[in-house]
Amino acid sequence: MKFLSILLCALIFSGCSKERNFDERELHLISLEKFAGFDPIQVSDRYSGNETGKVYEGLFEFHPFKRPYILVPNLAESLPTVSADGLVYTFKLKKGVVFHDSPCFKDGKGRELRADDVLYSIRRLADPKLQAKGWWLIDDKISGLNEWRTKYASLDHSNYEEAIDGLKKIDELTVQITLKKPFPQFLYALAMPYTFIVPKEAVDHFGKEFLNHPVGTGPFILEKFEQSNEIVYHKNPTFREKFYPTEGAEGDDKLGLLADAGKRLPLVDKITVHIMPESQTQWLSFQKGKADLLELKSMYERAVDKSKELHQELKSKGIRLFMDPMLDVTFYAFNHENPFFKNRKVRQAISLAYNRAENNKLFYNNSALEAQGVIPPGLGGYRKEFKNPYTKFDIDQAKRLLREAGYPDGKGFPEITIETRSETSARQSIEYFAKCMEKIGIVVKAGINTWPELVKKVSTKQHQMYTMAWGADYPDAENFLGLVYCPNQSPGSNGANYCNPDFDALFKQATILQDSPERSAFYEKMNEMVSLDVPWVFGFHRTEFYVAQAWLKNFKQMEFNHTQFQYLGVDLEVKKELSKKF
Amino acid sequence: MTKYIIRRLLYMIPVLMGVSLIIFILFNLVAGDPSAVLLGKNATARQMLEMKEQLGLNKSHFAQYVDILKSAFTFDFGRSWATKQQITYMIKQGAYPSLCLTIPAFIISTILSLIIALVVAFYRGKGIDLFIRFVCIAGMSISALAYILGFQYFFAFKLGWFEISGFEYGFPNFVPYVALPGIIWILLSLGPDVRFFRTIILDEVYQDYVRTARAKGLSEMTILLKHVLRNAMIPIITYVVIQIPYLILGALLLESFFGIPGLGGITLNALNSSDFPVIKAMAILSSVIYIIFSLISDILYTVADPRVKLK
Amino acid sequence: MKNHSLWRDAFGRLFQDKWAVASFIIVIAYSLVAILSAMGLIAYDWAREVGGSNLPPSAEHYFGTDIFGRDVLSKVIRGTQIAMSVGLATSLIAIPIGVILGAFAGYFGGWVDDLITWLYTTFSSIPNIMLLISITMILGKGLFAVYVALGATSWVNLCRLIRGEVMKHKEREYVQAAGAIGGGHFRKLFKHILPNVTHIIIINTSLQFQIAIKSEVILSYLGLGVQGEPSWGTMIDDAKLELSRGVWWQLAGATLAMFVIVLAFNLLGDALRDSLDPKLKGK
Amino acid sequence: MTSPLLSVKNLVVEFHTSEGITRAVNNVSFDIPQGKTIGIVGESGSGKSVTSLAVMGLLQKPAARIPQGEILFNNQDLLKFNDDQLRAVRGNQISMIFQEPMTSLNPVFKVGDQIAESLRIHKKMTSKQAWARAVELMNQVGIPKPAESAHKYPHELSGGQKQRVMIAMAISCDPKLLIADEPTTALDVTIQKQVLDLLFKLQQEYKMSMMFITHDLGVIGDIADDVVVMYRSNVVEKNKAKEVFTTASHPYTKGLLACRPKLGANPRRLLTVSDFMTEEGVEIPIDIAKIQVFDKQEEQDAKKSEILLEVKNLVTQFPIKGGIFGKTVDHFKAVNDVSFTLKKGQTLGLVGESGCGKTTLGRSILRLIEPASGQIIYNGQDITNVRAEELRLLRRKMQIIFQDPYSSLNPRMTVSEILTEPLNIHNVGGSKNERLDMAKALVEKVGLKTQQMNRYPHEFSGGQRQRICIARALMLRPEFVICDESVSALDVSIQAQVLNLLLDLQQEFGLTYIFISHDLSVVNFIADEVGVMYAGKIIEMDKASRIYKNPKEEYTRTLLKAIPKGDAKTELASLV
Repeated sequence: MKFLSILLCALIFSGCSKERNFDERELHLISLEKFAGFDPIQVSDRYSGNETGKVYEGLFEFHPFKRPYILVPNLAESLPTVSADGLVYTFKLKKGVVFHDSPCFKDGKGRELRADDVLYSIRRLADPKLQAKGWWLIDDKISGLNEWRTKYASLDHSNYEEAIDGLKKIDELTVQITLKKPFPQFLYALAMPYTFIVPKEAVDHFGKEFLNHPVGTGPFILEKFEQSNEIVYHKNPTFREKFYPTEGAEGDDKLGLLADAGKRLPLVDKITVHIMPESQTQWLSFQKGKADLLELKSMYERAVDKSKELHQELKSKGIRLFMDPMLDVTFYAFNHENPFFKNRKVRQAISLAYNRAENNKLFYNNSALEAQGVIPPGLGGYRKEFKNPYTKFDIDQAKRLLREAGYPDGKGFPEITIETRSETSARQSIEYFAKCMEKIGIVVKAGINTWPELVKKVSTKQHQMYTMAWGADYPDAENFLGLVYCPNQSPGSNGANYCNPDFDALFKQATILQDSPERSAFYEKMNEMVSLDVPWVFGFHRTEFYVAQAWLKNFKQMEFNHTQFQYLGVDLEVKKELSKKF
Repeated sequence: MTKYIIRRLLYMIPVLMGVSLIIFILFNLVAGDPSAVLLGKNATARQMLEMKEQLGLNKSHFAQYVDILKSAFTFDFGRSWATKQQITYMIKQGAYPSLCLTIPAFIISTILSLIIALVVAFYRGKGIDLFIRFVCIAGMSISALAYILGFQYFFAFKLGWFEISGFEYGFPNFVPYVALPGIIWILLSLGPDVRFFRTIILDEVYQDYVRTARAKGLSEMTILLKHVLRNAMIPIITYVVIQIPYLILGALLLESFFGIPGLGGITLNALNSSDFPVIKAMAILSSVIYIIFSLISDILYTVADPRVKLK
Repeated sequence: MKNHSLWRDAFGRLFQDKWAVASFIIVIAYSLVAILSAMGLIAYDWAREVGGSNLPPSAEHYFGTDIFGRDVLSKVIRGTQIAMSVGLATSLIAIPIGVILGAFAGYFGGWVDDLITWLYTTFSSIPNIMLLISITMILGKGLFAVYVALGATSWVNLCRLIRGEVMKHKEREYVQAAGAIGGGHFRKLFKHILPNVTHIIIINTSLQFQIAIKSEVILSYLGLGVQGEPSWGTMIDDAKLELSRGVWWQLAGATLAMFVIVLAFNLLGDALRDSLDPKLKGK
Repeated sequence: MTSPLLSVKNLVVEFHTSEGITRAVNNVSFDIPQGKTIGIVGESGSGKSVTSLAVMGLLQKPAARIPQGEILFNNQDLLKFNDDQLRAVRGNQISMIFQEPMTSLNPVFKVGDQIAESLRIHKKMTSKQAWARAVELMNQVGIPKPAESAHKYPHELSGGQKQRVMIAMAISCDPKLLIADEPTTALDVTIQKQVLDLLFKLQQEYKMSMMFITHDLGVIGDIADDVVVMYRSNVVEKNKAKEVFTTASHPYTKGLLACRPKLGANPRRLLTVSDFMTEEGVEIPIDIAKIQVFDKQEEQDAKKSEILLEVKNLVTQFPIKGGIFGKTVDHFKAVNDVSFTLKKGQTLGLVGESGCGKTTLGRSILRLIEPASGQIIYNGQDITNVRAEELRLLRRKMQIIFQDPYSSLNPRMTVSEILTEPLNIHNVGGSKNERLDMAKALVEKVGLKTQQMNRYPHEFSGGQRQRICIARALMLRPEFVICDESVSALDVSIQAQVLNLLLDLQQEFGLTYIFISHDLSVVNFIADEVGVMYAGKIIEMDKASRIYKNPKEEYTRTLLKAIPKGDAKTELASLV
């Protein structure tokens, strides 16, 4: 009896979950992964980008509503002027942009943004002492920068004062950057978190703790940072005059996305980001109304029924479902250095034996698009009509090809291990892949790895096959085609170690072209050419799902969404009303 | 006594050397490449080489081991590779939530188990004894995962009695967050605790001095609560104190499911991302705590048992 | 003529305990299932597609089917094989190490004891999970790695117990008597002392067995467990995602199977302790 | 008229176990009059302790049941009392002292508290009053510095002091009846004597009745008024103490009386119960004169023989550790400069109290413990430093029989395994069967049945086990055997049998013994020469008869005085 009464006491004592506050315009978000800290040059994944983007800003940003993605100036006054040879970029900065107030500045007041800050931030990206995750982006691109980096790689301190050809200050608000060779994606690079602008004072003042004390120009100021619990921001009171856009993509008007047009940003006073890596907790929290928005990674079945409609129960709470194709591709890559995979027929046979339709049903609720090639839809270079003859499901042909390759019914073919990450879904999808391969007599096993292990195996070419999803860094097919470009082979991003001289030649030509129908045609040709050679077993272009509470305003799915949060709003009336239902 | 304490504290030196050695051997063999984590998916080959150099992974094995030893004795672990944070800061940050979860749960489960064990010992061999023991053992036989998934869904979500996930610093703010994982902790530890305490108490119940106490005319209750319990406390104290290091290190699964930012989660993340400095720090920290608490347990032993003198 | 060895008496007492007998039968039943499965007599076709994806339990498939349309019952049976093999292999690794080191430390004392005590203090001061994870990573995961990792971490406790008990027995007169008739260390230790501490090994094993089974589930859940075979841990791991689709039977099947055997081992362990431990005799 | 204080009538106690029902007490009746002492005598398992526990209401339920009988205390039937009523009597009007003072006190409470506890419950004293009274009681039972000692924990007291604390606890509430269950058995003879004196004195002072339970009639003789002899659950004799000692009627009683070695006489062998009655309890007519007195001394002196063992200046020490690194800072000399010689075929007796170093000496001679210095010369060979291999060979010649027949046999081996093991080790006997035959021969010689050889030690009684130990020691046909307190743990009746056996074997195999004991009467009986040990040294050594007749050292005299006379109380009565 004592036992029961004590248990009861414990329950009553703790049975008071927290009450919600309906007066503050506060956004509750969930981050699916932990975040290492606010140093833009180290921010390589989307979740880190989302946090960094609340505090820092870059010269450009992607328009929050217009699709396909277009760049609009953010800290830059306008789009740059580019020299005729495409090598010299001149940027004008906005006037009156100030950094957050911070003790790192002389009187604690945030100072104005200057041209030096831009150059300083780019140099930081190249600083060999910092080993930025984003170095690849400008590696061998800016005139004189690589030399500077190499020079200081073996010295104790990098000298930021030393002049670099490619990085020039014209006046306090004008910057000129000179490239070594044409790099049409350069402007995209300036919209990515890597190139967000940081003030030198903050870096010097906080030293290694800089990553916990961000000082940016962005719409929010960091208030609290608990790495594995929550991150809290409040509105930046000195944020420059920036207004909600007045135009969007077609139909955005009807969706009410432009209702706040012309309002001063940001729209909310506070953002709390809850760090929740476990999917069950994410989903339960959202359902309780504790979060306004949730990316449904593996939990979308909970929200969606077979017809991809939101469950009635959720609908009645006003919850809305968003889905949008992602700019990504999943694949099972062969290691082309493995002699068995040098035989194209083997690759084709394996690809043909893989039942994508069934896999789509089992794992993606039929929401994904079967990949025909490397490039996902939504990027120039993707051709809807293109069907790869080797991505259909045809066991007979697969068997025939395998026989022709010299392995009738898989005889003589070794057991294949596919390396993957240790997540449940990853393991299951290899189980499924193995099941498919069984039909043509090839034995497949899963190799489960932590992320570092997987990277190590692939970068040291210790793998037979591996599986991965590649998401776009910027909206340009070059980012995908590079995955099968020979010079990128391990430890580069071409983990398949695929080499095709014809393709490489085209790649070199195409990637120096500015975005144009001509370049898209080039890309199409390359994509289709490489696809027929089956460098990977192509998987899917996945769909991304979000659920949002009724009171969340202005949400539109966005691939590169680091700056999105200033546009989001909360309808407190609706929230108060609906909260009774939770 | 002082000499004994000093000797035991000095014993930490060889143990720490051993721990460093094991950790060093294990993690030098582990397949993960930290430079990959540190540099992201687009890292260049050259960057990886530079990174190895900077991390000191190119040094000789012996030099690397010496580095580990140094940090073991200076408690300067540097920064995490994965989170970039100061490790001592991470530990400080993580210890609080872990302790908020584990200490109340531990105290409640220990006291509860002791009470149950006394009841069970009092009614030894009778129906109620069998029933309670069965319930406790059944409780610990269910997978922790099943508890977590089920309880989180039912109590936190359906009934809304607890927070689903997260943590807030400061009392009593953290209570709704740690209550449910705490209850699961209690359910899981009740079984082994009750079982152990019962065995210990029954060992004592059949001792001669209990017969003497009966011959004096003491009631069974007095005998159990005074004479038996006092003697049983000796092994129980050891058992309880030696568990404390594990409290500090947190509860891995509970923390990660309930979003409690404790040391358990830090350890797991570090292992998953080959975050060697953190792994090293946690291993060294845990062995220091372990030795200190086994020393404390020895000292408490002498307090509880007048027969034992530390030499 | 009836001769009562202590073992016989102990097992005699054991078999008067209904719970112990029931637990013992369950353990035997699980072992049989595991052996039959290992011999390929049952559940050999667990990987076969027997019906649609995620069918709920029915008369045809008692535990329903999984995402690939495989029979969950077959997977549970196959998982039983894995679980029992993990328990067995762990014991086979941990017992010799623990017993030999513990016996040597307790018997010889001196520097041997110092060394072995140091070794297990070192091992037990590192969190188990850290050792488990790192060893499985080094050995490249899979069943073998799980065996070794669990074996390498579970000898410590046994070693400590055996050491203490051997120290106690070393002073007993029967051991001195063995010395007096000219028995060497080897004989004293292995012929005289060890048979008298065997009950500790048996009790410890029955409890270690269930800990190994539980640990395998946790390891599998962390993605470090068995690969390419259905273990209970991977089934529960799967269930985490499937629950959202209302697919509860895989979780239920694996949890139930695990619950029953863990419970049986726990009860059996208690009963063994009650009947084998000479200290508790006659209670 | 005075009715007896306690009257046990037709008491039957049964134990219900899984193996069936055993009757531990069968129809037992006796009275304890006010102020008198009743001795209850019998060997282990005779039901005497069970009877006392039944009186206290301390039998383990539900296994123990009392289907019949009455226990009238002050004319009230204790068996009809409920738990609360019983508790009010226990410790208050009836109290009890147990055999094992070492374990009967709660190790974690101060002795003062433990005495005060009864006072607080039964006499409703405050803690302070109770403590003061406890100190007073401790003074009364003769504990030195009672005020300080009350603050001590049991382990800080010696065995005798512990038993005094138990007595203080028992008499704290002025009980009408004190039950003493073998209160002196676990103590050395000298301490035993003191405790007996104390009990007798207190009984007189407090005018208590006492129920004194023992296996040794000799002990009881000093203090009991009446004696009840129990044998196999039954009362076989009930009489005034004087009568029992002079004109015992039951053969079992006669046997008990005869089996105790007496200092005065020097019989060749001791009488045992089996000389008086058969296994079935039928009396054997006996001619006492035929067996009784035989002076063995002369007989053995006649065989002049050479020296078998010579010990010179032997020192054995144990390190005392200290300092931070546990270095040895000092040594405790358990055996300190001991020298003696022993001739072939003779028996050397070593007497002394626990802790005097006699056991260590015995083991050092066999090198089971390594001596620190000195010499051991065996058969002309200096074995002090011989190597392990040679030592192993020597083990064939030198054997030891331990004190505790329970712990000196490996419980997991059968008798035949135990007995053939020495043969296996030394490769004696060609085949397994041959070895088994050798074991069988010896088994018969030590008085066991060969059919019992497949059994395990726990299936034998204490005396039988000691016979197994003896057989094991003799398997290798040694020349020299050390008997280390080999009969101390046995009931007197059994002790006599084992002593006889040892003598018989000595004659048959020409053995040389070192016989270690704390009991001078036993040593006197078996030994040719006696060494008295005190604090690691042999302080006196002489022919057994001479030591007895003419002790030189004061300590030896104390030892001699402590031996129970085995007569009705005479001397003590006059003491009070």
